[in-house]
Amino acid sequence: MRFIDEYRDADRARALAARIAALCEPGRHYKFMEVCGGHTHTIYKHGLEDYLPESVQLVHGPGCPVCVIPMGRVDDAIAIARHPDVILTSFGDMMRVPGSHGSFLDAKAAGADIRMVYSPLDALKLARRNPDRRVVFMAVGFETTAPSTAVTVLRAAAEGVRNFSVFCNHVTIIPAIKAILDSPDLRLDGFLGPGHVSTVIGCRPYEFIARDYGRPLVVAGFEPLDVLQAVHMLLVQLAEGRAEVDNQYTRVVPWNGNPRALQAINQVMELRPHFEWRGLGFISHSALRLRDAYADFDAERIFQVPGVRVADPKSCQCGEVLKGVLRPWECKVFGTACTPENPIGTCMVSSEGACAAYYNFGRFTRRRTKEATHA
Amino acid sequence: MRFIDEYRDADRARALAARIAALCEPGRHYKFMEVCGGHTHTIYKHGLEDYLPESVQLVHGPGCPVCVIPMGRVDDAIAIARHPDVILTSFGDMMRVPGSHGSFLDAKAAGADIRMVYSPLDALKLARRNPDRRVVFMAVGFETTAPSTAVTVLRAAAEGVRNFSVFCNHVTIIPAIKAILDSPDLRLDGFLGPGHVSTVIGCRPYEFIARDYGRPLVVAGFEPLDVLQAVHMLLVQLAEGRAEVDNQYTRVVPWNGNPRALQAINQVMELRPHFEWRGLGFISHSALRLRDAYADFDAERIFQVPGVRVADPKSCQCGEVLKGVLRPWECKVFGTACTPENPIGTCMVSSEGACAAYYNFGRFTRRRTKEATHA
Amino acid sequence: MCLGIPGEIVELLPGRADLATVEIAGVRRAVNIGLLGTGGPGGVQVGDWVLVHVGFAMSKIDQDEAAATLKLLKGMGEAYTDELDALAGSDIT
Amino acid sequence: MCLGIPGEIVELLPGRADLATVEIAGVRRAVNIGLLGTGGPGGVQVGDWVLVHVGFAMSKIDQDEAAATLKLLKGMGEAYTDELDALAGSDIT
Amino acid sequence: MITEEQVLERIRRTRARRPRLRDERITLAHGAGGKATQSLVESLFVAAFRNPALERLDDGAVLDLPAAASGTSGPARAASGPSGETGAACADEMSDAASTALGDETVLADGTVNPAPMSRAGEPGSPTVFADDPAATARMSDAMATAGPRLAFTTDSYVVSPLFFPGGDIGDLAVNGTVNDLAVCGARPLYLSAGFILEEGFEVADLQRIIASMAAAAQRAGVQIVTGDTKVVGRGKADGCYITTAGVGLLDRPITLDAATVRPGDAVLVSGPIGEHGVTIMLARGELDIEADLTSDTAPLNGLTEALLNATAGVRVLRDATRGGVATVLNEIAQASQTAIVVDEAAVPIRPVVAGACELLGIDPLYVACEGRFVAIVDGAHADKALTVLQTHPLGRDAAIIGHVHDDPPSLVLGRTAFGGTRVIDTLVGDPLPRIC
Amino acid sequence: MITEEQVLERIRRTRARRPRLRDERITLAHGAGGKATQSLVESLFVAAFRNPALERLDDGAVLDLPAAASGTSGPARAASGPSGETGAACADEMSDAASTALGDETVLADGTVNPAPMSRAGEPGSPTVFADDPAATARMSDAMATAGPRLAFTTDSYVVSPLFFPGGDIGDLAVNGTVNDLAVCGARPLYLSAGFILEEGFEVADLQRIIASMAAAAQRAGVQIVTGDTKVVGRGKADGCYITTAGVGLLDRPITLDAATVRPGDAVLVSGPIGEHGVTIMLARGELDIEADLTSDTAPLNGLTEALLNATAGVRVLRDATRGGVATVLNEIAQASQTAIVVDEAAVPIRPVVAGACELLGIDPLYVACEGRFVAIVDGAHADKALTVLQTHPLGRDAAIIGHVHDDPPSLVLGRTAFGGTRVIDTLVGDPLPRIC
Ligand code: SF4
Ligand code: SF4
Ligand SMILES: [Mg+2]
Ligand SMILES: [Mg+2]
Ligand SMILES: [Mg+2]
Ligand SMILES: [Mg+2]
Ligand SMILES: [Mg+2]
Ligand SMILES: [Mg+2]
Ligand SMILES: [Mg+2]
Ligand SMILES: [Mg+2]
Ligand SMILES: [Mg+2]
Ligand SMILES: [Mg+2]
Repeated sequence: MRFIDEYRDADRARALAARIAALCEPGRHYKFMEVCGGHTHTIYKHGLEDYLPESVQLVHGPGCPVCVIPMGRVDDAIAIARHPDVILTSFGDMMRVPGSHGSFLDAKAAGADIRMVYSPLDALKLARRNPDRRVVFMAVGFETTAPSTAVTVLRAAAEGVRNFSVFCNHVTIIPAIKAILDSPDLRLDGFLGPGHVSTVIGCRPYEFIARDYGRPLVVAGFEPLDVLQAVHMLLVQLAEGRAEVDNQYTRVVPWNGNPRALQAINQVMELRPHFEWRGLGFISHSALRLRDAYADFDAERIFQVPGVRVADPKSCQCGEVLKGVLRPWECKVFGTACTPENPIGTCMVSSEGACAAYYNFGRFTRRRTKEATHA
Repeated sequence: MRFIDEYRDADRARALAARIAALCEPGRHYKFMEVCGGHTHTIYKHGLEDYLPESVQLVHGPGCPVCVIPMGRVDDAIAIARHPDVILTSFGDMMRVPGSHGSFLDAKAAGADIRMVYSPLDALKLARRNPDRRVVFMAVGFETTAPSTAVTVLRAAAEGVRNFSVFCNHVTIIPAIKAILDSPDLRLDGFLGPGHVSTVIGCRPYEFIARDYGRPLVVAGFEPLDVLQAVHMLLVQLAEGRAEVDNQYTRVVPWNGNPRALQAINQVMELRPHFEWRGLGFISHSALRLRDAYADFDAERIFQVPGVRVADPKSCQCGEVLKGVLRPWECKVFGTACTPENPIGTCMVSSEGACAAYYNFGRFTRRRTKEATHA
Repeated sequence: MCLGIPGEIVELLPGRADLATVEIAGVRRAVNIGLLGTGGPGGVQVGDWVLVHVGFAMSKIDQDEAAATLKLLKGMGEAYTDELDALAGSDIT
Repeated sequence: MCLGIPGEIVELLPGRADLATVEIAGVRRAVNIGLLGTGGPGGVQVGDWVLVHVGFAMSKIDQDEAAATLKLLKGMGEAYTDELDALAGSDIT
Repeated sequence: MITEEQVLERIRRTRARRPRLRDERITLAHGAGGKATQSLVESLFVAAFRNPALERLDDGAVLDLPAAASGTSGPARAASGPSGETGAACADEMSDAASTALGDETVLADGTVNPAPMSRAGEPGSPTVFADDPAATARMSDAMATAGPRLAFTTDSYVVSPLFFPGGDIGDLAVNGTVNDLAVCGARPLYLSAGFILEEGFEVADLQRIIASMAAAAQRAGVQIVTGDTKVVGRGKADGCYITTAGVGLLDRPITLDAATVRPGDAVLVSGPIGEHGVTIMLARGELDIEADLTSDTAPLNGLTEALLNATAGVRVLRDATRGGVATVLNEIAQASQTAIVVDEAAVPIRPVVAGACELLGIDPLYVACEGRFVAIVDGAHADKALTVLQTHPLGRDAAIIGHVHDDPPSLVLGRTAFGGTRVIDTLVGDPLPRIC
Repeated sequence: MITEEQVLERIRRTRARRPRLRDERITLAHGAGGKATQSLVESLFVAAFRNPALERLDDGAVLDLPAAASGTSGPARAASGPSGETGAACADEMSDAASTALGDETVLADGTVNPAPMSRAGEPGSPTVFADDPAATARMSDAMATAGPRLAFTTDSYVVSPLFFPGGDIGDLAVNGTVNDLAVCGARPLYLSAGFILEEGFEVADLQRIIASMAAAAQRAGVQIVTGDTKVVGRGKADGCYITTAGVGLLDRPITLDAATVRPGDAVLVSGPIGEHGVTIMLARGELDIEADLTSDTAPLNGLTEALLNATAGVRVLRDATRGGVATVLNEIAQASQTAIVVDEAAVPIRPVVAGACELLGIDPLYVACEGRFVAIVDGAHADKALTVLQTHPLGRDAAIIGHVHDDPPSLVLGRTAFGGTRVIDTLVGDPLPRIC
């Protein structure tokens, strides 16, 4: 596939790997956080760590939109779905995320009408086709996804579709990165910036990271060569003593992002004063809600969701994993009590969640798998 | 079973048969009409004709409530059932009665929600349990059944059940008998009166038959000995030159009927100016409808049924069979194009219909079956 | 449709004046007895037999009349047997 | 969730300014292009490649930049091969 | 003017025609086991799949396997596609089939798809012989000396509602029903498969109960459930749980159970009181508000059929009287054998409570399903012996001779009523009943 | 602090435990063919029905029948109830089972219910021998000279939505799927049963189309549909039409297909491009508004397996890659054989349009169902021969060697990615897909 296969080439990967190895100072350990779960997925799916020297460690960040949804919001969504006339729609990733009394899949089995959609526009279409039902779209995602929700609400408003609403859980990436940077227990040497979020917000919003925290950030694409190249670019900056925002993913990410997308978000949504992130607690100005002008499309107001805060399970260490403090396998329940088939934490659900990605794809160390496959 | 088994005793039947045979004048042919389909059913189900001499012929009358429903009313009921929020309820017998575009069973297969009930009270219960649906009871039947519909409407009114209504097709037996008596093409020697209708109306309403038409009528029970005895009683009257109303079924039928039942009918229903009977055409004052006071429970008004008159299929001779002019097997399509599995006419549907009863149970002549079973 | 079947009233349902449990060969159903009532000559009580039609008791079964009908039928049967015997005893056959 | 995939615009849907058909390896879907538009520098037309996310075109793929990145990577590979050759040609191994 | 006799002849001819399906849509009647089911099966299934085993429309198919040990390890003729002739139902075409299985021909419809079908299995081989078996009758060696083993193979889907009912549940029903279809073929049931279609949201505890019932029923019947499958469909796309079982049994006795062999003078037996299962289900639904002390008759009949077949060689045919009841089974037999079956209605064992419920609801117990009763047609000379054997067995205690076979009127079932009259007892039309199996 | 190695060991132990069912209700995941299905099957079905044939959880059960012609016509041990041992899956316990079938013991669990089980069938008899077959290998005569025929028996329920899709419909799926389960047992499919569950209102014309497909598929596969059943459920209690087929096949070649025999050095083959069926179904639903020129791969594989088994004795095990896809099949094999299977992802044949749809939807083609592809594990020395044979057959034109078997890490499947990295390929979790079969 064009713009995909070229960036999965093993020969180029080997060359880049040699460059990377050459750039690493002996004895020095490098810790880079890939902010975005998409990168985490790529890293394990393609076995990318096989190309990295032991001294380069990729740390998984909070950029998995499903992983950061707190239990209370899942419970709220299920409470909405329990209305007999409601069809709750959501992306497939959400279906198995545990709430305090089970996931969407469990609620569906218990009688709620919950359906997967590929696009928020499909939810709107469902509303048009079922005029006697109320269709609620469970909106999750960072700035990549928020514009599509915003455009859908605008469409619904323009068409006067009265039985469509959005349960808005969109979050913003910058406050999360800032929370990580401010956390005392983590030392990072640089960031892989989220490629697709950046198509919307561009590269400028990251500048504070270089400026205020002295850390380089390279916006990276999602094919394995993209990630390797971005690592290389980070190492070059470090080698040269620089800390700047750079863009590896120039074919997709314009430096200034997508002004129409930003405008759509801004028209329909506003920042919440604060929002709870799973494992990270409340972060101010870190999430979006619908503006008063679109109150008719705001499921949160229509259904008066209870909004109860639910404590995470005691054994859950997702917060530490999301902050990059713990590596997935260091969580006490990883792979035993918490598995993709019976997840305790959110990170074990989405294929972008660090625990799921590591469990599903990466569960064997580089050394062991190298023995097995290169023998 | 008490009050049943005693009246199915073969020894007593033989004795009665001998008496009946003895009463028949040689060379004379006796033609009695059993007005009620229940009798028709009994006659064939128990092989009662085996006990009757060839000279006594039982002619089937119009007293099968399902058989007399015209196609247009079936179509109307299906039109009601097509409303997505309607549950149409009806007795099992109605399910296969052909309308002009299929039966209830076909409409159900095509998506209508049509359910069998044992009692109109069960339909009311269904309405209580499904407050978001409109439950319509397809009421059919003679005076035996009309009181139960009336009581059910009174209950619904008393309880304020707003989503229950009745599509009233109740008919009255006397005008039908009168239509038979007035029809030029039939010579009858007497009538077996409908036992269960008479529990409600009593025996007096038949007196005009004896008085004005000079024909005896004996109200008869539904066990085979009841019918045989009633035949005997008719023959005795004829032998003695009498034409009176007599009651064989004294254990169940009071001479004056059931005043509470009559009162219930009268409170809720009134006579229609005229009503179409399948095969018999319009007969005035032959059917009941809800009074204005109960308009809220009248499906005919709520749903504004089209009320189109539909001509019977050309091949259908149900009218002749209902009037006793044709014996079932004399209909051109009997047993070939018209069978219980693919009925053309209504008489082939209900187990009280003359054609169905004859086809299902009586299809072989007395002589042939006697050869087969007594050999 | 006009199907009626005799059943015995085994219980008047407490708190529901118009409902009774009727038993037919071991089969029980709640039946509406409002068309008969529980007082007066037509009224029913436990032990009475009634004719049940579409969930309603339509008529109280008069057990004396039932017995009388059966007796009459029996009488005919015996008379018939007597006649047969007489016939058999004659010289004609 | 942040899954985006490159596809080629093969048709602008007539009468729907914000809809286009995008093809990815023979797979076609209608995609909302309202966030890019059809005019101006960011606007798209048939033959353009876009990044598709949850049914929306989020970004036009800059084919020159893509080529440049690949060229850079290729250069690194060749340089790497040269180095390897050089290494192989040296006496050290 | 046409006479009644002429009309009857016209009807006879109409009935003799293969039933034609005229419906545009499936209705509940098509699943009730009566005339609508027959027309569906004959017009669609038999017409399309056409092969001798299927065309018999018996409880199960009787199949000849190639004699594996003989070395002629090619597929039976069955493998030659739908036009093959090996399959024969309930053994009637056994000798044909046996010689086919012995033949060297290994016709494969599509040589490209199935090349060299037997190149490794070794050929030729010596036909198996019965030399060491002096006790074998001539008929037996005819049938068995030359053939591979005969199997009975059957399937039924179970969609009963409610899933749990007095005396059983869908689980033991699904085991017993398939065991019984094998048993009435004269086979020894050995192995069952079970396919589950579960509705999203179905309670695992209920599934566990059902499975425990199946295990217990399998143990009771002496069969093993050796393979299975599970599918889950969305909410509202099923009714909790449907189960389809298939069964394989071994026909290791040299007998021929075939409705076509029934002849005048034979006796008609039922193995126990009828209609209990169907009435139990009807009442268990609760919709009729009728209560009665009644349990389903579901039971495995292979022990009882074994006992009967061991005791007498006079058994012509066995049928379990499920959907459509005894009446429908008897009609199938009368039609297959062109005989008249006359039922003495007073002799039909029916529990009073079943009779009472049927009176109340206006249905005829002869049409009500049993799940643990069979009808046996037995040579009149063996009838008393057969009855005694059945009555000795716990599941046949109330067995009875309920009628006899006559020659006229052909293909009809007549009832001699308790009242002393005579009536026709036709195949079930429509469906007075809820889903019973 | 715990090391990564220790964690992996902990996970290995957790995974080695029998999966436990924790759910209170059935969800769609239980029908998806992945881990939830496994835990349901193992916790409920296997636990309750327990017998060796079932416990293998193979595509079909392999069963030893008593050698009918030998005169020891008692039931196989299977008839002794769930504790019997005759059933063995895919032949691995064949010799055990064979001697059991030969033994004179005819243990019946319940003597009362099954009295005198063999009194008429004649005993004793001479065991069948292979005397005339000089070509038979020693292994072969071991296996076959002493036993009755071996059968494969399998079932699947089909609930695919939509019923009609590009390249097929539920009808040919139901035939091919069961034919394939028999074929991958190494059996020659002979007979099928078909149980229909129809929704009230289903169009007869659609049913007719489905039945015509079944007939055509049966003809193509050379099998006969010999018995069937039809149930109708009320509107809203099904989704038009569900079909459950069961199949009986003959195992007449003396081979042992068993996942447990897979060993390091073996090669992993697939018979064609993967994922076409699953993606076709997903798109056919129309909900995704995605269009692609793609048809289901549904096909009968018995011709292809015959060709392969005739050509080489090196086949260890065959599996059709249906629900759960190639990934799940490989995991089952890795676990049964305690080996590591390493897949060369670049070698896996995938049509571009399938790859494109999977990228767009974010799913992995290795988990997408095929209905006309199998995975074969073949002795490394025979791999090229096997590949050539497959590629010669029209249904195997695009067959490929996609990986090899290693010894470490045991019970795991690893992917060597096209990119040159390595990843774990675990069993399917959850269900990204609509009902596909
Ligand atoms: S293993 Fe489970 S609980 Fe632990 S961090 Fe990962 S997802 Fe959270
Ligand atoms: S045979 Fe059919 S059409 Fe003719 S009178 Fe009877 S019911 Fe009517
Ligand atoms: Mg059967
Ligand atoms: Mg069957
Ligand atoms: Mg059956
Ligand atoms: Mg399966
Ligand atoms: Mg349900
Ligand atoms: Mg399989
Ligand atoms: Mg299977
Ligand atoms: Mg399968
Ligand atoms: Mg069946
Ligand atoms: Mg439907």
